[in-house]
This record gives sequence, structure tokens and C-alpha cells, in this order.
Amino acid sequence: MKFEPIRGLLFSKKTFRIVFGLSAMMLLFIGHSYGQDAEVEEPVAVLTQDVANIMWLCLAAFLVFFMQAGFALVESGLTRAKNSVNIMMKNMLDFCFGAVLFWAVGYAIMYSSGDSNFFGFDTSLAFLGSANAPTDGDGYATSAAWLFQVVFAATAATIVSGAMAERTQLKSYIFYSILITAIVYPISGHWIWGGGWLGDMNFRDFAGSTVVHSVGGWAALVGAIMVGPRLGKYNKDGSVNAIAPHNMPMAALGMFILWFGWYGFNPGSTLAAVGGISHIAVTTTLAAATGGIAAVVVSWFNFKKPDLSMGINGVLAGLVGITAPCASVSTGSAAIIGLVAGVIVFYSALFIERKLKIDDPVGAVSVHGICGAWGTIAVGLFGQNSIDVQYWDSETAIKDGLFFGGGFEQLGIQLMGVGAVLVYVLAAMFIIFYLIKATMGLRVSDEEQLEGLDLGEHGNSAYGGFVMENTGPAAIIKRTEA
Amino acid sequence: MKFEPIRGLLFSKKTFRIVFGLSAMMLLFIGHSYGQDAEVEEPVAVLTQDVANIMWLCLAAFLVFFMQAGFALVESGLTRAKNSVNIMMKNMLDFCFGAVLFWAVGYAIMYSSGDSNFFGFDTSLAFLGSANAPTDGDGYATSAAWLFQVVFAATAATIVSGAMAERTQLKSYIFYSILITAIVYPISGHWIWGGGWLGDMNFRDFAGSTVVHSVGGWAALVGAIMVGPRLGKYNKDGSVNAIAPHNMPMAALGMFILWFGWYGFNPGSTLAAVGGISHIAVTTTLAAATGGIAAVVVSWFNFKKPDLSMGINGVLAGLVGITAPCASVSTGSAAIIGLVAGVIVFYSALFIERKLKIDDPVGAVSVHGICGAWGTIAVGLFGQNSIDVQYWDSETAIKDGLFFGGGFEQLGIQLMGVGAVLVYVLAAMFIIFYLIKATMGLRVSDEEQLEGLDLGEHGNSAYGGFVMENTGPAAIIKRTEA
Amino acid sequence: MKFEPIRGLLFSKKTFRIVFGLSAMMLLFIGHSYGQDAEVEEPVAVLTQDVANIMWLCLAAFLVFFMQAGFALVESGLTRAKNSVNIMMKNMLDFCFGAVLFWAVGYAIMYSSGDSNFFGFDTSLAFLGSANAPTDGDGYATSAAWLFQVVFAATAATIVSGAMAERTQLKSYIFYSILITAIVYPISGHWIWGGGWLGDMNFRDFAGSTVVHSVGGWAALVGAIMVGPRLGKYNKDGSVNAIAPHNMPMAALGMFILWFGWYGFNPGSTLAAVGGISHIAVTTTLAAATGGIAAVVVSWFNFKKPDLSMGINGVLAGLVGITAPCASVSTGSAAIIGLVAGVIVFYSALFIERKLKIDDPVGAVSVHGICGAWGTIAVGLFGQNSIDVQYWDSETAIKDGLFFGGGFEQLGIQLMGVGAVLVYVLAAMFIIFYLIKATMGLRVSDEEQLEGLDLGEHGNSAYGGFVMENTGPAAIIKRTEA
Amino acid sequence: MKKIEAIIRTSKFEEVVSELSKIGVPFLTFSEVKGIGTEHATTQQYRGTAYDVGFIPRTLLEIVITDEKLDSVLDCIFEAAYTGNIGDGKIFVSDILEVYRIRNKDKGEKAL
Amino acid sequence: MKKIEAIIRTSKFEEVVSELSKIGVPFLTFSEVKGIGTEHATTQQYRGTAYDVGFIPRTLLEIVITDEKLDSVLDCIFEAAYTGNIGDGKIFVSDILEVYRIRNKDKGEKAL
Amino acid sequence: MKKIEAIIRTSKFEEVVSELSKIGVPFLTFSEVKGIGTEHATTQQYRGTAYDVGFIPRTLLEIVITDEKLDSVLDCIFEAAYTGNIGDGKIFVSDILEVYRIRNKDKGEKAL
Ligand SMILES: Nc1ncnc2c1ncn2[C@@H]1O[C@H](COP(=O)(O)OP(=O)(O)O)[C@@H](O)[C@H]1O
Ligand SMILES: Nc1ncnc2c1ncn2[C@@H]1O[C@H](COP(=O)(O)OP(=O)(O)O)[C@@H](O)[C@H]1O
Ligand SMILES: Nc1ncnc2c1ncn2[C@@H]1O[C@H](COP(=O)(O)OP(=O)(O)O)[C@@H](O)[C@H]1O
Repeated sequence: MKFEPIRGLLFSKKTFRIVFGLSAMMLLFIGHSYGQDAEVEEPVAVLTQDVANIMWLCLAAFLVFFMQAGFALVESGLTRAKNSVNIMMKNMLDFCFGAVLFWAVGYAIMYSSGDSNFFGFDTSLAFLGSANAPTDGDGYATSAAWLFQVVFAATAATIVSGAMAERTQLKSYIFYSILITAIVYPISGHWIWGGGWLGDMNFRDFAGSTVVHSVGGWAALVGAIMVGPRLGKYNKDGSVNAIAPHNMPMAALGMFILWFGWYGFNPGSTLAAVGGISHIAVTTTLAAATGGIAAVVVSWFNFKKPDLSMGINGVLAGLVGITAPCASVSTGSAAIIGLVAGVIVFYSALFIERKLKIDDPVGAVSVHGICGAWGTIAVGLFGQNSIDVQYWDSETAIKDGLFFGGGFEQLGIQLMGVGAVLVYVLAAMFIIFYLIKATMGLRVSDEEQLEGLDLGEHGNSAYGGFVMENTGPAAIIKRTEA
Repeated sequence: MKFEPIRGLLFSKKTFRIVFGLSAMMLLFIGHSYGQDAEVEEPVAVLTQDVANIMWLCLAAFLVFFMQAGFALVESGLTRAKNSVNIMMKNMLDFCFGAVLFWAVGYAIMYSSGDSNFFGFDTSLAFLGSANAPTDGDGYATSAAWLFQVVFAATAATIVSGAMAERTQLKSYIFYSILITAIVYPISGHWIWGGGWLGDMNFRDFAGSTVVHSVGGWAALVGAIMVGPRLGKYNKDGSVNAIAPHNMPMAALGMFILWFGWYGFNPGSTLAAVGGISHIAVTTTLAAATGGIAAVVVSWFNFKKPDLSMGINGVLAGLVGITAPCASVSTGSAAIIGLVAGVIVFYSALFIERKLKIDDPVGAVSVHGICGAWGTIAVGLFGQNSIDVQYWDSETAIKDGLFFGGGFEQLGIQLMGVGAVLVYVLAAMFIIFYLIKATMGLRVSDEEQLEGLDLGEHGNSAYGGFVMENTGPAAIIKRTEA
Repeated sequence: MKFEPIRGLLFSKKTFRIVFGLSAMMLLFIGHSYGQDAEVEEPVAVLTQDVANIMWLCLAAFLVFFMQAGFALVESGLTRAKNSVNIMMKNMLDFCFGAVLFWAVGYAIMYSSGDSNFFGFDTSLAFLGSANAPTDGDGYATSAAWLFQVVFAATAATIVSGAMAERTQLKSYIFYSILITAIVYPISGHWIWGGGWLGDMNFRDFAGSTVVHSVGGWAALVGAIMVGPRLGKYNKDGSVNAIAPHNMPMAALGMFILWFGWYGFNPGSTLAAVGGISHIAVTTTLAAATGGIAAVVVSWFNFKKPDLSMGINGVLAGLVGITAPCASVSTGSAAIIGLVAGVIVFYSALFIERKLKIDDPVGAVSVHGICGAWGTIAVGLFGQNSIDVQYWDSETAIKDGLFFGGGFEQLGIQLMGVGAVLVYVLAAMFIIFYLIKATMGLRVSDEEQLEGLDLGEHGNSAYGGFVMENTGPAAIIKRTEA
Repeated sequence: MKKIEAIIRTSKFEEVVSELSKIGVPFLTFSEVKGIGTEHATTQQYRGTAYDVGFIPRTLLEIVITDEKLDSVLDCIFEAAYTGNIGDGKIFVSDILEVYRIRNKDKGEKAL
Repeated sequence: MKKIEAIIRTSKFEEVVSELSKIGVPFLTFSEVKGIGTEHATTQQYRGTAYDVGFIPRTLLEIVITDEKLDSVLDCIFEAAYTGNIGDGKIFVSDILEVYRIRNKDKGEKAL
Repeated sequence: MKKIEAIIRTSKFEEVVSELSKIGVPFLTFSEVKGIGTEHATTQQYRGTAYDVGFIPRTLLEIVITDEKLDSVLDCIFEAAYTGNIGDGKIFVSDILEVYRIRNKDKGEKAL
């Protein structure tokens, strides 16, 4: 980072070359071509589209990376203080292991060249292949693509953390997170984004409602079922106890960070520096807003009081819902898609908790699984060819959706994709969690759960110096009426 | 987000077209024009200024969006734990409702074409008009403009939240926030940025000291007066009690996030990808720094100890103060403007609390209202035509300020703008809050205020598991000497 | 920020000029040159490389600025609640004072033109010289360069805060932070980045493992020694007590923010908008990941339980370690460099605490000092000319490292740089802290330390409303076996 | 000497303390306790499931006092802690054998 | 009247309270205290240095009761707070001279 | 048997506990309480307005002990909790009728 100062860059030929090692690729010398225009004499370097694409992809990836903090805060905030160290550790480690595994293996599966429409492994991409030590713009483009993909893979992995919070062994969680980033996610990702069969059918999942969120959400569903509910969550008669969260401002901050990061997630999925990112950012904003409003209003109506945790879920549901259709729908449709997502997430969370008796402390299955499916299907309902074609060529652009006169064609494709990924992920994750459970076990002991995983798994506690309530499982929490 | 991987973008013609649906607009094929330059054979795509502008505007808008989290944290941190859920809910909802309303109505008022210099409504912009489902770069530019504007509108709205914290009904707050984003803010915004009379007079408010911050600050003033002080804030003899904040690190984090987001707020207001953003970022940095220093030093001197909450206010005051003049002054002037803002905010906050007996828990009126006015006036004192003209054409650029030999001309215009907005906002907000108070009421009951709005409005609490002090209003807080 | 709306920018000639005041520099009118290409008729403005560089530098600087929040949170989270106000104040003020001093003095030292290889002062850069009120692209480039440098300088300064936490007087800390940003950091910075003797030797420190982190780390070492350990940290027999942290989720959030900000720190150090930033972002990601994994695994092995605070240190160690070599090594080497950093930081932290009996509450010396040195040396081990040359011209590019067949040449240069900075910083900081100690004193009184610096220095407390444990120094903390 | 333990509404704490100091009893020890009795805490809810925390935060005052002052202290508390609603709390009186002041080993009434 | 102070395991609190309410004692005052005794707290560690917090969080129940009910309350606690391991806690019984209900100045057994 | 309630300076807690354990009393129950007395808490300030929290955080020790050991425990506390400044705290002694150990229903001195 030598500079003398940067002004040098502009005027000193020497320094110029120093930093612009890539000049051959990146700079465009124009000048004498302007025969009749005497004003411009010096050649002027301009930013090529290739470099602009790489930069945009990197910036978007940074924003998506930051979502990792958002997930950690939402999960920790909505659970109890005695498990906070454990939750932070999980959210740190799933990214760390995920990055290494996706570098070594995952990316080579996801983008294996098209021999197979179902599964392949491209050894030339393992360990980032030639981009391992890139020496040209080609390598840099691969690096940027990997970076953007790895943060997506880590998102899918970390979704599960919330659903299994407060009762899962750390080592089992690490093991799971390695397998999802290395194998499970890349396979279905390959189907849709890597040149596989769903992509070939013009299944549209622009930014990952299905590829990322539903995969994470269905994995979370299997995980929550297999690890079982937290002690004290359900009474013998099947009635439900509230397990109160320990830090609502922390959860709300996490929501804001996730929303912020989503501006990398969706607009970044153009993979290129194009004007169309602004429309995507607008649809994303509106769906998040209507999702939040819907969930708050519905909870206000049903519970008599507006529930913040439901509002947070609603915003995230709107964001997950718009992720697939963000570049295929109008702003009006986006507002409706978010609104519906906010309603869905509310009833889904209650249904899973109260009817299915599955304990998902943060509502991850509803937000990511169910609303991911909703968003993917919404492409077949609200999608408009005239918008989509701005981001794709006319052959691969979607058909108009059901509500825009296109009939059931695109909707059918979307439903097939949703169904295929659902079946695949449920099966794959069932096998994985079954094997983990059978060998190393999934669940901590009841004693450990009672005193908290911070003490049991890490030997310490999150909030030294604060006087905490001595809560047992259902201690001092009595259910009255729902 | 299909890619195979992104390398494909560079070499495969097919994919190229797929992603670059906008090629006609965005790509610049140069090549055969280089008759004498045989090296460049292939056409090379470059980033057009139009797309670069859109991207910069979007990135800046993302940063400004994140300020929403900063506001929530500062407000919550500086107030009591028993109201934290409520504060997070307000800060989430004012953005959600604000986005929907500004999409439906607000933008169409603010940028109504120039029939009227005072008020108009451009139906072709309601619900984002043609950019609702954009099919060209024109639409994308409008989308980007809306995005950048909506985060500004939400900022103005959320400022009020802090001043009315800990005692305002949630539903009244929602109602207020709808009205300010839909109507109040767009009208004065139209005057200055939307082609209205103040803009026509070359009133300069580059990034919104007046348009955004003063509007929010004056609305906060009316709100704080109309809702009345918190229980226990003032004794019968008029003396003041301290109501201690519950989480200073949270407030400080909020300040850092706001400062970070301000780098979108001010530099983004170029509305274009230009080199001049760097100067704006520098003036912004220096004013924030001197604002923080000034407030800490003054509080150290007056209180014998340096006060963190005043320091936070000082940084924000510096930022608000430099918002209008950031692109019109030198770095030295910026440092002075920030310094003065830091001093002003200190004395202003004490004056409002102790003399006017208005209870503004976070100092919002002083930071945003008063220092917004100061910043706007500072343009007329420190502004330099030679700097300003870099960002505007020579007709619309400001005159030199009083301290730079320009006399009172620009200062007069600035003062008129400050005064006009002050009068307008006080009047409009008085009517709005009056009507809300008369119909649904503004203030929660005293009992609810005592036990906290978290319990009263939401039925739960922010910090489950922590043992909290059982504080009544002035409980265990006795004023001694100021 | 006038627009009508932004669409106007595209079509109205007038507005066009208004915002594009810099057109002469920035816009490239191409058109009639396309003699044979009748499609493109209108001149199309494109983004010049100069403006793109400025924008990238600014964006990167914004991200690095945000690291200030990360440092504050990690430091506060890993220490006790009774000092949190003080820590926030320090982290706010060191940036505020740092910005002003670096503007007035520091930058003029660091980039003093090459009269001297050791020390100089370029009066034309003091107070940003001509860029104080820039009127051309040259000035904007200097502004951007200053902005990027000031956030680096503040990083170096703030590192020390953690090592001296919980016992240092605020005014002494402010005094120290002024001196490091104004003088100490700029001098060694000049040697390496400002045209000084180390840079001339082709010493490679791409993004500041030595320039920023080691300088901060060695200063932290001197500071921690001179201020002495916290009360109760060491028993009379020399054995060590644990002083438990007060907020682990806060510390983890700080780590995520630092990681996020590092994507400005390293990729931004290209100082130019080039495709190579993607490779830098990948090496940064992998080293952080392996650093985190290594520290967790080693702590798990040694302590029987995985330690979160060590994991946080490990991620940061990986990031510091890759900072110098990020643009000179392959992704595989990056993974190894991070892994080694994670192991080093673990043993280093224990060694400093247990053998050297130096009390560094957050492990700043190990993370920044030791791992900064490790990263710088790693360039001489893992560096590859073929990668490095992409970012520098062939004359200034590094030689291959020891493990890549380049022998000891580059390694020798790197070792010399590490050694020179070590000696210089230890000497300079010893003098500074000695003088501060001799005049105003460094350490607060024991009573103040016991009741906390929040009460002693600021007269209040961070967490009003929470019931806190009444902890004395070693109160209720008994050491058993390590 | 007698020990008075008064379990009062938290919201009445300020008032009781200031009244006690008026009648010359500006010393006591208090702590945050939780009460289970006839009065129940407000029900809270999280995600629509109500829960009754089952107890009410109360303040426990502990005052050791000479026998003569007992009645005036009792009256003072009756007055200041009164709302008339269920949950105003209880007062327990018991015997104290001896009191010491650590600072100077004063004992008995002198130590109060 | 008697005062029962029972220092029990925090984890047994729920059970004791619900058993007491079954035998007609649905009122008590409790608080979070810390105990030092034969049983020791789990050792914690931070950055590899173990530390013994030296005490165990316990719940202190305070119940004032008529003399007749004393035995049944004691039995109830013996039952519900029992695990058989070291650290089950202690019960202290002492005399209470008088009890008042603040709400209506009831005194004596009526006030309970 | 006697109950000793000692309200001491929080900063002296460690010392008192370790001295007590030296004289064979390694058991007690303690809690965080707040004291109002002659000594006042340091004044805090927020935005320049001073406030007196009005109380001092103190530690309340509760030790039940046989009558013989009473004096040695008292002396031990006098020693270890002493600074000589106002606010060293108080010790209250009262009678305990009976003590039980929950684990095995031991009663009386055996239960201590
Ligand atoms: N027998 C008792 N022993 C100890 N504490 C009691 C007893 N009875 C009541 N209390 C305490 O007194 C508080 C108030 O009692 P409650 O029955 O709710 O109303 P009231 O005081 O009007 O009779 C309870 O919350 C509890 O803390
Ligand atoms: N003499 C005593 N005075 C006051 N509290 C005591 C006394 N002895 C024990 N305790 C309390 O009882 C708790 C349990 O005592 P412990 O010796 O650990 O087991 P056990 O109850 O099985 O004998 C202690 O943690 C302490 O709170
Ligand atoms: N009569 C009393 N009843 C209960 N607690 C008391 C009484 N008098 C004093 N205390 C407690 O003792 C503490 C110390 O008393 P204070 O008057 O400040 O100093 P000293 O102990 O030196 O007389 C007080 O903070 C309070 O907790």
C-alpha cells in the first residue's frame, strides 16, 4: 500500500504502473482516435465492465458476510442468556469451517461443468483451482464468484443454528455444518445455479429463496425434530410454555444488520455492475417493510398486543420471500409478496410450535423454509417477463406468472423446483442427522441444558458481573392461556 | 443468479448477453475506431457513468438505511431498560410504514414537477409510476433516486422517536410517522430539493441539515412538548432529576453506526459517482471529530467529568452540522463548524432541559433541530463558491459566505430557508400532534409509564433472565446539586 | 442534493452540468469517432479509472472506519461492566483526536516527499494543504488518500486501548493517542509506505501487518507494562487469576464487525479499483477462517473446552497475519498463514499472561504485535513473485519466498523491517509513556480501579437498572488450577 | 430491641423511606425480593403464549429499632405503604438479642 | 407464630412452591441468595484459568406461619426440596412476635 | 442456637469469609442488599445532573451458629470487616429455635 501520496498515481508514470499491474486488461487508452476533437489529448483510463463486475460482486459479498453477525444476534437475543456464548461460538465456527470446506470441496461440486445435470465434481475448481493464485482477470473473476458464493453457503448453514439452539452439542453442530457446506448445499445449488437440471428448465430463483433459504430452512426442520424440544417447552398435556428471550434489543439489531446485508444478497445477485440493481433494491425494501407491517398487525390482532419477535420474523420473511422474485416483479407485486410472507410466517410459526410441537426457538423453519418456498412460488404468480428479461436473455427469461396472464407454465416449474429441493434436503439431512445422532449424539444432557450450554460446553458464562435469575427449565414460568 | 461460474461472463457470448440484458445502454464497444492501435482488437465493455451513478446511489442508500439501527441503539441505550422493546418496535415500524407511504404518496409530492413551487402531486410518480416495473435505464435511475430518498425520509421520521421516548403510545407514534413521511417531509423537501421556491433561490442544503435533520428536530420539539415530560423528570419546584440510561455501550455502538452511515448520507448526496465524494467524506470526518471533542471538553469543564452521552451528542451534532455545507467548505472550515456544533449541542441540551423544561431524553431537538439550523447557516458563513462550483454549475453555485468575503447575500438566503422550514414544521406538526392527542391520545397512562411500555404496550420485557432494579419513576433517584 | 428526480440527470443538459461539475476530468465523450458504427450516436459518459479509484478508496475507508466500533465492542465485552463507559469514551476520542492530529500533522510527516528516508515534514500537506479545499481531481485524490490513511492511523492508536483497559487515566490515554497518531505512527509509516528506506528496499507490507498492527501491538506492550497489571490479576505467589469478561455476545459482535471492516482494510489497500481486490478478499477470508478454527481447536485441546475469547482472538490473528501478504500469496498459503496465526496467538497470549506476567486484558499484544510480525515474515516464506507482480510493477515486486524457492532474500528484508519497527516503537513508546507517567501519571488510584473507572472518571455507570454483582478486585474469584 | 421486616410494594419504597427519615429513622437495610401471595403479577406473553411469572417484585425493608420506637415506625409504614388494594404487604416483628456496630464495637441501643 | 427460613436448591424452587400451595400455604417471600457450605460450585474457566466462584446460587424462602402449621410446612419442604445429595440446604425456625397486614392493619394470625 | 446477621462493606466480603473459614465456620448464606445509614453513596451524575442513589450496596451475611461459637464469630467479623470509617456496618444477633438439614433431616447442632 505504498503511495506517495495517491496523487502520484495520477501523474507519475512509474507509480502508475506499480499499482496498475493489470493495465493491459483494465485500462482503455483512447485518444488519438478523437481525430476531430482536439480537447482530449492524453489517453484517459476508464473502468472496464469486467473490473466493475468484480468490484460489485466483492462489495455485495462483504455485505452478505456481515449477515453472519445478524444471524448470531437474532438467535442469541431470542434465546436465554445461559446459552449465548455457545451461540456466538456456533455462528463463528460455521462460517470458519464453511469457508474452508467450500474452498476445498463445495465450490467444485456446485460449479462442476455440465457433464451431469445432477452431480459432478470439477477437480480444477477444488481449492479454487487456478484462481488459487490468480495471475489474470479470469482468475480474479473466479475469486469474486467464489467469495460471493461462500457467503451464501454460510448463510444456508447458519440458519439451522437457530432452530437447534439451546440444546445441541457443539461438536455435532460443527460436524453438521461441515457436511451442509461441503456437500448438501452445493448439490442442490448445482441443480439451480451451477448448470444443472432445474436451471435448464428455466426455474427462476434469482437470489436464493430456494437455493439458500429453503435449503437452510428444511435442514433446520429436520434438525429441530431430531434434536427434540428444549426441556420445559412442552407440558405433559401437550400445552406450550413460553420460553422468554433474554435480549430483545440485540435481536432487533440483528434484524437491522440482516436487512442491511440483504442489500448485498439480492442486488449482488446480478453478478454484474448494472443499473438493474436499483430496482432489486427497491423490491427488497418494500417486501421487507410490508412483511414487518403484516406480522406486527396480525400479532396485534391475535395477541391483543404487537409482538416484536414476530415483527422481526416478519421483516425477515418479507426479505426471504422477495429473494427469488426480486428481479422479476414490479414494486407493487413486491409489496404484496412481502405482505403475504409476513402473514404466512406468523401462522406458520404458531402452527409449527403448537400443532406440530416442533420447538424452533427463533422461527427459522417458518422464515427461511416456508417463506423461501413462498417466494419461489411467487415468481410463478407475480413474475413478469418484461422485467425479468432485463436481467436475462430472452431465451432464459421467465414466462409471465399466473396473475399476469401467463398461465400455469412458470408456476409449474417453480413448484417442481420447490418440491424437488424439499424432498432432497429432507432426505439428505435426515440421513446426516441420523448418523450424527447414532454416533456422537446430538443433544446435550438434561443437566447441561438446565445449567446452560455456556457452562456445559465452554465452562463459562456470557454475562459476568450481571446478577441473573436462577431459572430452571420451566422455572417460574407457568403457562396460563394462549 | 446463475453463473457457470462467472468466468463464463467474460468469454461465453451467450452468458454475456444473459446477464447484460441492458447491453445497449451500458456497454460501450470500442475497437475498430482504434485504427492505428492494433493492440486492442476485441471490443471492451466499460462502465458507463449512468450505471456508476445508480450503483453509487444504491450503495450510499444502503449505508443510510443502516443508520436506522444506529438511531434505535442510541435511543434505547440512553433510556431505561423497561422501554427497550417499545423503542425497537418504533424504530422498525417507522421505517416499514415510511417506505410504503413514501412509495405510495411521499415521493410524488416531493418531486412533483414544477407546476407549483409550494405543493404538487405528480400522479405519474405515485407508487413509483413507471419505475414500478422498470424496463430501461431511465426507470432504474428513478428507482435509485427513490431508494436514496426513502432512507432520508425515514431518518427524518425516526428522529422524533427519541424525543418522545418512554411515554408515547405506540399507535399514536405509528400514526404520526405515517403523516410525516407521507406529507410533512415531502412538502418542505419539495421546496428545497424538488424544484420548489427555496431551491430556486439557490438556498443550499447539500445533504439535508435542514431538509432532513431540522425537519425531524422541529417535529421532535413539538412532539416532546405535546406529550409532556416523563414522570419524575421534574420536581414540583421545577428542579430537574437525572433519569439514568440503561446501556451506554449500546448507545456508543449506535453512534458509531450513525457515523458509518453518514458516509452514505453526505457523500451519497452527490447523486453521482464523482471524485468529489472524497472531499465530502473528509469534511464529514473532521466535523464529527471536532464535534465529539468539543462536547466532551465542554462537559468536562462544566461537569468536572467528561460525559459520554454528551460526547455522543457532540459527534452527531458535528455530523448534522456539516451535512448542509459538506460540499461547500474547506476542511478547516469543516473542523470549525463541527467544533461549534459540539459546543452548541451541549448548551442547547441543557437549556432545553433546564430552562425550557422540555424533556427530550436523547437530545434529539438539540442535535438535529438546532445543529441542523446551525449547519445550514454555516453555509452562509463558511461557504466558498470555488468549492461549491465543483458540484454545481456556475449559475446555481452559492455565493461566498460572510467569512470569505461574500457578504450577507448567501447568509440571508440560508437564514430565510431555516426560518421558513422552522415555521412550517412547527405549524404542521402542532396540528398533527394536536389532532392525534385529541382523538387517540398521545401519552400512555401513568401506571403504564411506571411499569414500562414494554409491559404495557407489548406485554413482555426486553431483558428476560437479568435481575433488574425495581425502579419507580424517581425511585431511588434523588436530585442533589446540578 | 437537488434532483428532479435523478432521471433529469440523464436527459436534461442543464442538470447534467449541475451535478457533473467535474465533467472536464471525468467524462469521456465518445461518438463521432465511431465512424463506421452508426448505432451509437449520442456521446456516452463513462466512469474514468481516476474517479473509480477515488470511490473505491472512500468505500474501503468507510469500512475501515467501522472497525472502530468493532474494537470498542471487543475491548468492552472482554472486560468488566464497571469500565464500559470509559472504554467507549476512549474509543470515541482516540478517533476524534486522531483525525484532527493526522489532518494537522501526521499525514504531512508520513508522506513528506523523499528528502529524507527517515523523517520529514511536508508543510504543503499539513492541514491537507491544497486538498484542504480541493478544486480538481488531484485534490480529490489526495482527500481520498488522506481518508484511507486516517482510518489506518486510528486503528493503530486504538489497539493500545485494549491492552491498557480498566486501569488507565483517561487524560493520559488521550495524551498518548495524540502522540501516536501525530508522530509515532507517521514516522514508521513513512519508512514503509511514504517513500522511506524500508519501502525502497522492497520491504513488503501490503496492507499493514507491520505498519498498522505491529506498531499498535508494540505500543500496547509498552503501555501494558508501564501501567502495570489490574488489581487482583496476579497473586503474591505469581499465580494468575481469571478476571471474567462481562459481555461475550458484545465481544463476538465486535469480532464480526472487525472482520467485515477488514474487507476494506486489505482489498482497499490496492488503492485502486482493480480486479485484484477479489483475490485479496479471498485470502483474507480464508486466513480469518483458519485462524479462528486453529485457536478454538488448540484451546479445546488444552483447556478441555473450546474458549470463545480465544476463538475471537484467533480470527483476528488470522486477519492480522494475512494483512501483509494478502496480495502476495496463494489461497492455500493464506489458509496456512491464518492457521499458524491462530496457534501463535493462543500460546502467545498465555505466555504473556502467565510467564511474562504482563496483563493484557484483550490479548492485543499477541493479536496485533506478534501476529503482525508473523504476517510480515510470512511474506518472506510464502510470497510468490507471480502473484505480487499483479499489484506492483516488476521492479518493485517481491522475490519468491523461502518456501517457493526464492531463498532467504525477501525473508531477510522482511525480518529487517519487523526488527526495525519493533525497536523503534518500543523506544519511542517507552519515552512517551515514561514522560506521561512522570508528569500526569498513567494509572488511576486503587480505589478508583476497584469501584470502576466509569464511576471514577465519568461519575456514572454503563448499565443503569441492571442489578450487578458487587465485585471487588479478586472478589469472589478464586484461582484454582490452570 | 426489635427487628421489623416489612415486605412492601416496590413503588412505595421512596415514600416509606422518606417518611421514616422524618420520624428520625434514617437507617435501614433493604433488598429486592419476590412475593407470592393473593395478588398476582401481570401476565406477560411471548409470541402469543401467556406466562405468569407467578410472583411480584417487592422490596424487603429490615429495620432494627428500640422497643420504644417500634410503634411509631409501624404506624409510619402503615401510613406510607398503604394503597388499600390487595398486595400492600406484610410486617413481621421479631426479637433481636443484641446489636453491634462494627466500626467501634458499640453494642445495644447505642449501636443503632 | 413462627418464621421458617429455608435455603434450598434453586432447581427445587418450583416444586417446593407448588407443594406448599397444595397444603394451603400459597404465600411466601423469596429471594436469590448465595450459599457457602460443603457443596461447591462448578469451576468455571476463562482463557484457561479456572476460577471457583466459591458459592452456589440458592433460593431463600421466608414463610411466616402459625405454630400449628409449622410441622406440615417443614415436612412439605423436606419432601419437595430433597435430592439426598450434599447441598440440599437448611431450614431455620425462629419466633415471630407479631404480624401485620398493611392493607387493613390486621394483626396476628388473621394477617397471614 | 443463634443467628448472626452481619451487614458489611462489600469490599470486605472476601476477607471476612476467609477469616471465618479459618475459625471453623466455612458455611454461611449471603446476599446483595442495600443500606441506608449515616454513610452515603458517592454521587453520580448524568448530563450534569447529579443524583444520589441514596443507598450503598452492602453484603448481608447470615450465619446460624451454636451459642458457644457466637463470640468467636463476632470477634472474627469485628476484626475482618473493620476499617474504622463510618459505614463499617452492623451485626444483629437473634435466637433460632430449631435448625434442620434437608438432606437427612438432622436437627439441632448436628444440622449445622
Ligand atoms: N405468610 C407469609 N410469609 C412470608 N411472606 C408473606 C406471607 N404472606 C404474604 N407474604 C408476602 O406479602 C406479599 C403480599 O401479600 P398478598 O397476599 O399478595 O397481599 P396482602 O398483603 O394485601 O395480604 C406477598 O407477595 C408476599 O411477599
Ligand atoms: N450455619 C449456616 N448458616 C447459614 N447458612 C448455612 C449454614 N450452613 C449451611 N448454610 C447454607 O446451606 C447451604 C447448603 O449447605 P451444604 O453444607 O452445602 O450442604 P447440606 O445442606 O447438605 O449440609 C449452604 O450453601 C448455605 O447457603
Ligand atoms: N437500624 C438499622 N437497621 C437495619 N440496618 C441498619 C440499621 N442501621 C444501620 N444499618 C445498616 O448498616 C449500614 C451501615 O450503617 P452506617 O450508619 O452507614 O455506618 P456505621 O455502621 O458505621 O454506623 C447501613 O448502610 C445499613 O445497611
